[in-house]
Formats: sequence, C-alpha cells, structure tokens
Amino acid sequence: MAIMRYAEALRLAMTEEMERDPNVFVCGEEVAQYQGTFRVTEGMYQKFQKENHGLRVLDTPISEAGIVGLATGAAMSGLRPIAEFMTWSFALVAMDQIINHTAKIHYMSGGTCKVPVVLRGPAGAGNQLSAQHSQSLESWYAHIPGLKVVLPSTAADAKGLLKTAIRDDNPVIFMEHAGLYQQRGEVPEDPEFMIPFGVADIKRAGKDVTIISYSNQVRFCISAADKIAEETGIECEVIDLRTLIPLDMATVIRSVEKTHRAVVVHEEWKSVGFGAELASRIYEEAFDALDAPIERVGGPFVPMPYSKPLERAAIPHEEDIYAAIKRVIG
Amino acid sequence: MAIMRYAEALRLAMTEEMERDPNVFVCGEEVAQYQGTFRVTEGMYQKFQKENHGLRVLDTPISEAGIVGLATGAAMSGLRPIAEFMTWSFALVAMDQIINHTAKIHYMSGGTCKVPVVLRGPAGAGNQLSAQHSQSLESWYAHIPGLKVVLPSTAADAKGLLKTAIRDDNPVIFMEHAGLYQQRGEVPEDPEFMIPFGVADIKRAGKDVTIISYSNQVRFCISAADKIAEETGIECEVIDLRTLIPLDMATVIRSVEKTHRAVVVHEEWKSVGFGAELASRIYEEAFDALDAPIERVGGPFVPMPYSKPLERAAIPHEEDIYAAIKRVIG
Amino acid sequence: MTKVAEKEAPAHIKHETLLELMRIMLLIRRFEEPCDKYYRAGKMGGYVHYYIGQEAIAAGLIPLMIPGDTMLASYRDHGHALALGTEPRKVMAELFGRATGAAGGKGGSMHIFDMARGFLGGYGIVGGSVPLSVGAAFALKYRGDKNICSTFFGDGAMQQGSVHEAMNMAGLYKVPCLFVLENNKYAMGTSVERHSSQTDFVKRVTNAYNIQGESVDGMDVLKVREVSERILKHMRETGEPYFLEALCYRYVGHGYADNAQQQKFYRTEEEIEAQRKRDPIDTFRHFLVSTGAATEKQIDDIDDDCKAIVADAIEFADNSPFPSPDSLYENVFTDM
Amino acid sequence: MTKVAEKEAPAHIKHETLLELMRIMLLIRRFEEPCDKYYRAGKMGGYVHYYIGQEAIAAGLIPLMIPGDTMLASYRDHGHALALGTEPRKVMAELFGRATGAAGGKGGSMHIFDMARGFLGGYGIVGGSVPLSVGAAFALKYRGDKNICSTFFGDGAMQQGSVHEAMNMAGLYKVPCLFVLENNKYAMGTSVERHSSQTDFVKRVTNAYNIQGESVDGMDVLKVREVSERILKHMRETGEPYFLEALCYRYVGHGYADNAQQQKFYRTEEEIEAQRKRDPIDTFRHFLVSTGAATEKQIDDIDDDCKAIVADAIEFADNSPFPSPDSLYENVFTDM
Ligand SMILES: Cc1ncc(C[n+]2csc(CCOP(=O)(O)OP(=O)(O)O)c2C)c(N)n1
Ligand SMILES: Cc1ncc(C[n+]2csc(CCOP(=O)(O)OP(=O)(O)O)c2C)c(N)n1
Ligand SMILES: [Mg+2]
Ligand SMILES: [Mg+2]
Repeated sequence: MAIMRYAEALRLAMTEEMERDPNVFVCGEEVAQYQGTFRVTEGMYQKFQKENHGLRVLDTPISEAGIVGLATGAAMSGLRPIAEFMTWSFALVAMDQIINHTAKIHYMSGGTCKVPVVLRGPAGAGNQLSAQHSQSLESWYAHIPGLKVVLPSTAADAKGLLKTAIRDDNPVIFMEHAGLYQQRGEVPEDPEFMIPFGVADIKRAGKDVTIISYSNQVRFCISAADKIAEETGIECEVIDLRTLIPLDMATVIRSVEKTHRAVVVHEEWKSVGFGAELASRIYEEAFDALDAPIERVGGPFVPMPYSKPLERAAIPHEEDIYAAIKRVIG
Repeated sequence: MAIMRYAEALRLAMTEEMERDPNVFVCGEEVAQYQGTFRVTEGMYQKFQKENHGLRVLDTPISEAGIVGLATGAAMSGLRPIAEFMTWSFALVAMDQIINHTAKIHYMSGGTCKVPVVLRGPAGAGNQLSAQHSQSLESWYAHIPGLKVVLPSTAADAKGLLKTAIRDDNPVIFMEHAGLYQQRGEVPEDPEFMIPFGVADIKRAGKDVTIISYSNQVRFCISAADKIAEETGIECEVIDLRTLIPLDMATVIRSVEKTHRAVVVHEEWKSVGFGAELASRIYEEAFDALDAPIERVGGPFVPMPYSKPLERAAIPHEEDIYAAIKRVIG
Repeated sequence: MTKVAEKEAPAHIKHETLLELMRIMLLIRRFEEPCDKYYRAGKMGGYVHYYIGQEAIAAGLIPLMIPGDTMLASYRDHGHALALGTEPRKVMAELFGRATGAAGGKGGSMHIFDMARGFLGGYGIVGGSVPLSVGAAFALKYRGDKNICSTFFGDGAMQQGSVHEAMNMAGLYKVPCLFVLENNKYAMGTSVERHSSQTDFVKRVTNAYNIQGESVDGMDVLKVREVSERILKHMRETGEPYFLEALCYRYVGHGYADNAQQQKFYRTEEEIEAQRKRDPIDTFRHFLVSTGAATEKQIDDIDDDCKAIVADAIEFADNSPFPSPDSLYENVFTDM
Repeated sequence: MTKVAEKEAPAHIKHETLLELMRIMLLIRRFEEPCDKYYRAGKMGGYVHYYIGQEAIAAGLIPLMIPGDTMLASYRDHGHALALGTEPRKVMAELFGRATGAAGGKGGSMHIFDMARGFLGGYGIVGGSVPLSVGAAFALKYRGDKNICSTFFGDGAMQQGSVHEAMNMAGLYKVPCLFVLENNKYAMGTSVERHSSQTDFVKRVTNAYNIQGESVDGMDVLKVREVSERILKHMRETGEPYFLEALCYRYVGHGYADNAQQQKFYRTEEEIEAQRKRDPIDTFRHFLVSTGAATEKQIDDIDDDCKAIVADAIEFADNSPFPSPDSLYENVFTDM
C-alpha cells in the first residue's frame, strides 16, 4: 500500500494503463504542456512525448464536441482514448456527441462497433464557481442506456475504478470531484489492482440506518454517521455505490432489510436526481422492510449561486445528512 | 368550441399570440417557407411576412445552438421568441445554451434579466426513427432549476398551455408529441382561453387506482383503465400532469389518499426518469396511504431500435399499463 | 447533350474500371428505386433518404479505398455502403428491419454499418459523424498508418458547430481526413443561399481551417474519380486533411415525406427537370457509348445484373426473420 | 519607446475625450490590482479573470455605445462593465458576493450584469455568450432600431461550435452584431498557434461568413477608438455585422490559479516582459505627455481619483451584507 492523493491515484491508473497498452491515450484541454488544470495529468506529456508522434497526451482546442468526437471515432477505430473535460459542466456543449453518438453506436450498429472510451474530469460544485460551472448531471448520464457511470470517493477507488474503466469495452462516464483531488488514502500498488463495476462498497458498517451515497458526499455521510453514533449510539451503514450504472442493488437491499431505514444522499439537485431512482428501487424491492419513508438529501432546486453563504447552503453538508438521519429514525 | 387537431391548436395559439403581441415571433428549421416539417406553422409565414422585415416567422440554418442563442438573446432584449426544434432530439446539440444559459440567466443576473422564451417541438418515439431521433428527455429538463416543463396531451391543452407558455416570463420547455399532432379534440374559441401551469387534469375519474401520466401516454392510460373497468369493475383515476415543472402534487396526493394505489407512466426510459421523482414524492408525502409499492411504467433501458417489433416493445403501450394496474392491485 | 459526351474515352482508365463505375451507380439507383413501394407497403419505416442523383460521388471515390481506410456517412448512406461493396442483401434487410441486416435491424436506413470494410456507420444527426471522422483519422495517424478516412455529409451540415470544431482539429493536428461535402443545393427545404452566409464552401473551409480544398462536378463520375485519385495519393503521402466539395443536386425529395407537393414550397419543377438532364448515370451511359467505351448492350446487361441483385436482396430481406424479442436487450453494452 | 509617442496629439479627438479614455483604463487597472489581495484573504472566490493589459479595447470601444445599444462579454468582464459606466461599487460588491452587487451576489466575477445600461451579462462558458449576442442584435433589427450589439470574447472561443453557428447566422440575417475578438494570444495555457488551424482570424471570419472584418492594435486605445468609430458608424448605417480582432496580450495569468510558476509551462518571462513594454496605459500616458495633450500631473490626478473610487468600492463591498438566506430561492423563476 502507498499513501497518495486522489489526483495522483488517477494519474497512476492512466500511466500504468498507457504503459501496458499502446492504444491508450489521453486528450483534453491543457492536459499536456500545462500539466492539467487540476494537475491530474502532471508529467504525463513528458513521459510519453516520444511515442506515437507525440500524440499520447494531447492538448486540444476548446472544442468539447470535437474532443468527444475525436475520442469516440478513435475508439471505434480500435484505440482506447481517455478524454478529459476541464470540468463536467463543459460536457454540455458536447452532449449530442456523448448521448446520440458515443452511448448509442454499439447498439445502433447491432453490436458490430465497440466504443471503448473513458470520459473523465471533475464534477460538482464548491469554491464559488457559480451557476455555469457547478453541476455534475450524473443522473442525466445514468438515464441513458449505453453509458457506464462511475464516481469514486477515495484514492483507492479512483485508481481501481479508472483502470477498470480504461479496460472496459464500453463508454464510461467517469466523474471525479474537485473537492476530492487533494484527499489522501491508501492505494494498493499491484498494477493489476482493479475494482469491478457494479460492486458497492460499505464504507462504514452499521445496523440501524442505511445511508447510500457516492462521490464527495460519502465523507460527509461518514462524519454525520460518526456524529450520530457518538451522540445516540445509533449505527448507520454507509454504502458507497461507486458506480451508478451498473448499480449494485443487492448490497443496498441487503442493508435496508437489516436496518429498515434508508437515507439517500447526493450533491446534485435532489429533484429528479439519481436519489429518486434509488429510492424508488428500494421501495419497489423492499417495501415491506421499510419502517419509514426514505429520506432524500440533495441540492435545493436553484442554480448554484456565487456568494459564499448561499453556495454553502446549496450544497449538502454533514448537518443536512445528520438532520435526515434524525428524521428517518423519527 | 371548435373541433381541431392538436397541431392546429398549437398553430392557433401561436397565431393569436403573434397578433396580440408584436414581440412574439417564431424561428426554427423549415418553419417558414416549408410550412413546418410537421406543418405546425403552416401558413404562418405568409400571414406575417410583411411585418418586422419578414422576420416574424424565420427559417434558420441547421444550427440548434445558434437558434436557442438567437431566441434567448432576443428574449433578453425584450422580445418573446418561440423557437421550434424539428424534433427535441436535436436539442442535444444546443444543450449548453439551454441549460447553462437560457435556464440560468435570470438567476445569475440576480433577477435583473428576464428570459421569456418558449422552446417547442415534437418529442418522443414512434415511426421507427431509431436511436438518434427517439427521445424526449423531459426528466433532464425537469432536473434543471429555471425551466418550466410542459407536455400537453390533447388539442385543448396544447392550445391553452402554449398560450400560457408564450405569456410566461420564464423559459418554457414545451414538448409536443408527433403521435398526437393528428389527434382531434374540442378547443375553446375564446382567445383568452389559457391553462395555468401547475394544474394537473383528471382525464378519467376513478376511486380504486391512481394513474399519473402526461403527453402521448395519457390516452394509453385511459384505454387501459377503460379495459380494466370493463373486465373487473376496478375504476382507475387518470391524472394528466400537463406540466412537470411546476408540479401539481396536491392533485396527485389527493387521489392517492383516496385510491391507496398508484401507477406512474411515461414513454421515456423508466430508469432515472420523471416517474422516479414522482414515485419518490408520493412515497414521501403519502407513505401511510399506500397499500402497495407504486408501479412505474416507462421505456426499457435500451436505445430505440429501428426494427418495428423491437421498437414497439421499447415503447410502453396499453398492455404494459394494463399489466401494471393488475400488479398494483395485486 | 452534355460536354462529357464530346470527350475521348480516357486512355488512363481501364475499360473494366469504366464499366465498374457504371455498375456501382446502377446498383445504387436500382437499389433505391423500389424502396418507395416497400415503404408504402409498410416494409420499411422511419426516414429513408435517397442517394438518387448523387451516385457519381460514392462511385467515383469509394472504390479507391484500400484496406485499412475508413469511412463515415450521414443518414443518406445507402450509396456509400453499396459503393464500398457491402452486400446489398444486408443493406436491404436493414431497411426492412430484419435480423440479417447490416446492423441486425437495430439501425435502419440511417445507420448502415460495415465494420469489416471500414464503414464506421451512417448517422442521423446532421454533422454528427464529422467529429467521429476526425477521430478515426486521428487513429490512423496515431498508428502511423498510410490510410485515410473519408467522411460524407451535406451542405446543411456546414452550419453545425461540431463540424466547425472537427475541421479546426483536423487542420490543427493534420490528420488524414477527407471531408466530402455533397453539396446537393438543399438542406431539406432550405437552399444553400438561405442557410449559408458563405455559399462558396471551398473558400470557407480553406481559409477558415487552412485545409486544402477544391470543388468537383459531383455528377460526373470520371471527374470525381480523377480528382479523388489525385487527392488520395496526396493524402497518403502527406497525411494531411483535405476538403472536397462535390457539387450535385438532389432531384428527389429529401426523404419519403418530402413529396412533389411539398417540394413546391422550395423549388420549381423546371429547376428539377434542368438538373435531371445532368443525371450522372444517363450522361455516363451516353459518354461510354458515344466514345465507344461500351455498347448499349453491355450497359443494359450490367443494369440487368443490378436489377437481379436488387430483386434478390429484396427477396432475401423480406424472407428474413425479424430480430428476436430478446435481442431488444442485447448490444446496449458489450457485457451486460 | 513605441511609435505612438512620435505622433501629434490627434486634432479630431477632444481633449476631454483623451483624458476620459485614460480615466477608464486607469479605473479598470486600479480596480483589478487589489483583487489578488482580497482573493487571498477569502473575500472573493471562484474564478477571477483580469483584464489587465487589455484595457484599451473596452475603453476605446464601449464609450461609443449609445442608448439602446447592447453588449455581452465573456467571464473576463470587469473592464467592460466599468467602461460602460457600471458603478465600481456594484462590480466590487459582486466580486465580494454581497447583496449589493450587480447581480445581487449570485453571479460573481464572471457574471456581471447591468441591464439598465444594456450590458446583458458576462458568461463563463467559452463562446457561450456569442449566440446570445446574435439574438440581441436580431432583436434590434426586428424592431428596426439603429442600435448595435457588441460582443467580446477570446481567441479560444473561436474554436467553439456555437460561435461558428452564431457567426453564420449573423452573416446570413445581416444583424448588427459587432464581434470583438480580444486576441490575447492564449487560451489559458494554449497559444493561438496550438489551438487554431488558422491563426489569421480576420481571414477566417471574413471568408467563412461573408462578414466584413479587420484587425486593430488592441493595446493602442486611440486606434481602437478610431476604428470603432468608423465601424459603428458603418454598422448603424447598414445594419450589418462586423468582425473586429483586437490584438492584445494577457501578461497576467489566465486567472488566479495561473500563477507565475504555472505560466512557465507555456510562455517565457522574456515574452511577457517584451509585451509589458507595450502596456496600453503606459504608452498612452507617454503619448499624452509627449504630445502635450496632458501633463503628468493631470494624469496622476485622474489616477488618484480612480484609486479613491476603487478604495471606496472596496469599502462599500466589504461593508455590504451578504444575501439573505431566503434569497437562495429567489430569482429561479420570475414568479415561483
Ligand atoms: C442536428 C440536427 N438538426 C436537424 C435535423 C433534421 N434534418 C435531417 S436531414 C436535414 C437536412 C440536412 O441537409 P444537408 O446537410 O444538406 O444534407 P442532405 O440531406 O441534403 O444530404 C435536417 C434539417 C437533424 N437530423 N439533425
Ligand atoms: C466550453 C468551455 N470549455 C472550457 C472552459 C474552461 N476555460 C475557461 S477560460 C478558458 C480559456 C479561454 O481562452 P480565450 O477564449 O482565449 O479567452 P481569454 O481567457 O484569453 O480571455 C477555458 C479553457 C470553459 N469555461 N468553457
Ligand atoms: Mg443538402
Ligand atoms: Mg485568449
């Protein structure tokens, strides 16, 4: 095990996979000479500069539709591209390429054409970036058949899931969180360390309430759970979904059948968010096990404001999760 | 009352509003000289040709981002544009303009800038248009604060809601359905006939099961309800939401508290669809009133296939709703 | 008659090649002609866009592809697949929505694929395939192959932002992408003059993206062939992108729904008739016969062959099974 | 020194105007200089992009706007608001995220609005405001006004599809949109040569969209003023779009995070220093003094005024309340 930051774990995953497979390359805005806006790709351009005409770590113009098209077309031609969005908010200008092309080509071609592409970058809000820069929209991607949707919450998960994503033969929406890049964690050194998709991780065991979350909110769930345990002795189980598509409902249902109470938590807007699907599925699969309605925690229904106190109020925090746990235990 | 088709009702709404208010104009691909791809704007170009330098019914290039930008910028400047998408699938290339601009400008400007724009056109599947042309994504728009989301199911609703949309000071996502354009219905002739947003319509009264739907599926819900009533005497109440944002939960909850059973139905993919939000809200607001888990009917999790029998299986029909009703009554 | 007929039979093109070009154009034409009938009969659905009148472009260019080359097209893609050699049976079965189709019935007319031959698909979103094409060309450069990728799209697509982004990237990275603009004068019911601030697309592209480009009469199969040979040679040598505008004319409707009545809204019958005189097949037939390169009989025999192939394709398609209900859930992912 | 200094004081520009141009540039400069300090102190957040070095563009053009004209900008928008006359207090309070800000604290540095003066906002998505601008210009034409809409964006935005679509529509409909490309040579860490297949943007735009266009030294406020006067006159007469490339240089970092260390990855200190010699304020000061148009003292007085205005703005901002918690839910809709 090595201790490293989430951002470093991502870099290591990409570097190892690029060393293993010459078909893997990285493209995006400022990923090469600039060393990455969030320095996720630091040093990679230098490392791979001599190979494939200097194209393995490729700076692009500010043309997100062009970037996704380039990556997708290259994937259809047998390469395994990793395209970085400077932030996922900018994926909006590439939405047609992602949804109507990348996601659907395998199906539309009757299974004859594979599209092994990873689209990655930071998502979510924080740091007062305001309305146009603060959204992740994982619920959108999870709504579209043909995309796998991955949101790691720790350095180890970041590495293990990104490696799986790169080796996956399908398009993968890989959402990181800027608030996690500097978080440190233990990461297995084995270059074959990979985390399979569709396997949720119990980040905190408990028997009284099931909390289901992913990405940056997982740590807030854990701290809220710790706080409530300390105060009341109530033990929450915190499940980190890690991948929304495929979704590990078995782990969720197993937990809910034990705890009889559930809270779903995500940073994105609560309304028509992934938590709605998750809650509906739990009701459908464990209706009789539930002792109370499921609590949903998510962003209030407002564009992200700039002003610091307003922004804080627009992003779920430990206290919101804490309050939801209190409500669900009645 | 006059009998007219859904498409005619839309045309009448636009024509009346354009006559009433010189700031209202229509733009989009083939809306003018070609008379509209689905002939919704038939005759309108001729009618308004002489006004405002011939710009009141405006043909555009195939530039959806440009079209939404044009409409939004014009709205910010005091006009009241109606922009037509040839189909809502093409809105994907304009997604950033819609989400990051049209929807958020009022908020971002601290309420100083209004954006009274209507984005309209046919959505949904049918007629073997296959994967890239068959989607509506109303759940996406309903997820974004700042957009009103409207989906009329009858000619009268089409007219009354479109007039309200045009007079609304906010951006309105107005989704029609190609499968409804030729449907006839009675439409009030009063030019001030308008249907307020946020008021669901009970399209069929009943006491045993609540069915909640919108757009083209409403008629399938009614026929499924009629069939089950005939066969078993069970009376379903069919609620047509008409607008997803704002959402009339009061009518829904009132009905569910009476029937204790609910089915939510939409054509769009069931997974992470609007039905998930709706079901979650019902559980949250009427948990104790429910005698069974809510049944959700929606498209299976596959891109729309071309082949006729596959396409039929990928779109909910009367029999799917019928089966769901059967399941919910146990 | 047209100027072409006054020429000599071109010495540098083999006799078989001339007949082969004729064969491809005839095959495309005969393939599409009966489609209206089957569409009306409900055997086909969705949008079916015909290539009738534009055959010289695919026929002139696509046979020059070599193994490793790739190609993409818009929804108007039957001609490209057939010119590439995709089995007519598979294309027709796709239009019929059958399991034996080129995309197993899942794609339909707008989404023909033939991965084995390098056809990375037809696409329904205007301009949407162009960024993919730059990616496909990028892959060729990345690997150091001497191959090229050709991409076919319409004049309307010139106004899509994604096409702009893709062309800039192609010019910037210098990837071997051949942009073939099939300028058939209309984007649905909107003429080029009504959708483009710049109607000289060669001027637009060469200046905006520093990509070499030129125009060719896209209704003259020999000219297309000649120009394409030169361009492909140049591209294989330099690895650079290229822009070829093929001037043509869609004298049929945009698609099935764009019938004669509807077309009156945007063009005159006289205009259509004038263009019909330039029909690429008629003029080439006249050229072959008048220069002695082929006899009427030879061409009629080829035509009969094509008709037979199409009849067989229709029979094959019509007798093919629909995809199984289970297949609805297949191919969403490779593994789930 | 620069060429400017060798000129005569221009007879056709009023003395007060010369001083006013200086005042605007100094105001922008003095406004932005203290921001780093307040950012570090946590008074500001998000992205704050400075206009330092580009002041001559806004100062040269924006004061020529007349009532009814409109304007939009990118996220690099402080300078445009200040040149337009938006109260420095409101701009600063917006950067501080206070209720008294130009957007009530909801927008921040990237989203300054001043609807009363026709500023339809600054926008954070590269290129995203350009289609809106064509819509704003369309509204002017629709109403038959003799007004124009100016829109300011960077070289990187030239590679966004939406900008392409918007420019084509402007050229097609002939709406009075003035596209002002502030070519500061870099899009973040990527030089124009590394992001654009065509580095001559006037060539690109004029040929691609049939829009008249030209280049101007964007670090020379008088040149910008002169050219803008001529262009605006032409546009008000013809109602046509226009493209103006203002050549400038961003010698500060892209934003707060793009510090000196980071900038080494994409440019040399020598390059920055060379450009600093062309600083629009320094050269204009030298010009005013050397031509006798103003004394050092006069300019220093203006400078002191600007500093005082900025100090007042900071104090105002810092003493202003944060938006109330309830305001979080306001302004999502006009009525809900
Ligand atoms: C983004 C998008 N907008 C609109 C459409 C609807 N549409 C399909 S084909 C077409 C016209 C395209 O014209 P052109 O590019 O000239 O190609 P042609 O059909 O003439 O071959 C339109 C508007 C679409 N498929 N995609
Ligand atoms: C669509 C989009 N992609 C990426 C970004 C991130 N980004 C913000 S500014 C910028 C550079 C823009 O450069 P340019 O257009 O030259 O303007 P300048 O900053 O030089 O004024 C980038 C990449 C963004 N805001 N929007
Ligand atoms: Mg065309
Ligand atoms: Mg720049």
